Amino acid sequence: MPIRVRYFASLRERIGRAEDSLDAQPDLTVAEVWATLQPDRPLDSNTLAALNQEYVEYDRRVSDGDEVAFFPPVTGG
Amino acid sequence: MPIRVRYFASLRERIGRAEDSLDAQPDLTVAEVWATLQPDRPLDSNTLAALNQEYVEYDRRVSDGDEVAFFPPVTGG
Amino acid sequence: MHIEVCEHAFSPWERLATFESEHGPRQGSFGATATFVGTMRDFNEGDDVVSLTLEHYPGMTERQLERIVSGVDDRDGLLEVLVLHRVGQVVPGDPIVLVAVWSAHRAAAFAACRQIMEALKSSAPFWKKEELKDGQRWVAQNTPG
Amino acid sequence: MHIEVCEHAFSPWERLATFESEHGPRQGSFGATATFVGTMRDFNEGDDVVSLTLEHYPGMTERQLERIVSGVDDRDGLLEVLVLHRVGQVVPGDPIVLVAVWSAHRAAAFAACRQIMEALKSSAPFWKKEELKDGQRWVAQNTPG
Repeated sequence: MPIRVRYFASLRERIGRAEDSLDAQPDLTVAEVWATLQPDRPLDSNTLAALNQEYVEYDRRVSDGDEVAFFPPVTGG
Repeated sequence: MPIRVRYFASLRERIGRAEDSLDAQPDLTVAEVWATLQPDRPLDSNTLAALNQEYVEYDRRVSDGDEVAFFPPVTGG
Repeated sequence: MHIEVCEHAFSPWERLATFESEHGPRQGSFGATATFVGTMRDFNEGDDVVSLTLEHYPGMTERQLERIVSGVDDRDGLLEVLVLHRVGQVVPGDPIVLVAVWSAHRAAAFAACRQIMEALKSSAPFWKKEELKDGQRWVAQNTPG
Repeated sequence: MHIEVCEHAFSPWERLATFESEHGPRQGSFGATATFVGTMRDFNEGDDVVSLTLEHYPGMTERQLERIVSGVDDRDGLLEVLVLHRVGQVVPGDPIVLVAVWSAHRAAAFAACRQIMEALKSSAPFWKKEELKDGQRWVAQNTPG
């Protein structure tokens, strides 16, 4: 099963779509998922990353079937 | 007009009445109001005093027509 | 500012809904409402409590509550304050006190609600007498918040 | 613990009345209820705001809110927690968030309500887009409480 990659809010609008799909590779990290899918956009250090709906650092490893999400600082409440 | 002296809560029950009346004398203090009316009960330092419905120290002077109140620590809320 | 000593049971959520719609700040002006409701428990200091009688000092109570609300540190940050306090006989589950604060921002609302409650507990002239299964006792002192 | 993402406008005081009577802790067990309601203002950063669209991350939102409530420092002191958060299009005066905490004593209720709100603001995956008179903008970052 491929990795499901999701974008939210201003990031979703800038990228122009809500999600991507990516085949897993050995030892792939969250940062590498971004770099593979967004080669022309450096990963802004403000961008938050979640793996399977939990916050993670960019160096976390990603596996087949995982859900990775990237989004800007949250502004609820 | 005499001084109206009021007692509340456990103090009211211990004294056995809700109020007393006292004629003013020159330079009378709150502590002296108590001592005059309750000669057999030393003024417990926990007892709060109010003059005309504002908290005061025991050494505050009391005048004709004033309302003095004595009560235990408050327990509302 | 609206301050009220209630002789009868009140429902805090109904009172809040009514007060906000009738006397609340203009819609869109406030972003934060912090409330506190104090309710009678059926236990205190290890004992079962059957009921409570709340005595107060009419006149001084209202003056002290007004003084407490007026003395809030960040008074400028507040748009409206509601304080209700019950007197008379109260049974477990009955609301005793309601403090509600409306403000543009949350920090002022939280801080003022807390500050008003602490000041009310330490200086508003109310006294509780507890009825236990085997007698009555005056509550000696409020615990610090 | 009850957590809900609301697609439609809600009335916080009505929801509190209903929740407390249907799912609240046993009457007499709680002595303190602290609540916070966040409401849409018609101004932000010096500009008039016409409406707001709240986006969220379905699934992660609920997980994060549960994690926030479970992580409250004095979890033992809490009897019940209710968290409602609005998504979709919101107009000035509409409630956005409700946090309510029931506890035996007031210190735990105040502290938990505040802690949940701050954690929600900093980590629950919601995003606000403001519609101004002359365009739209994403809110960049929440201010600290």
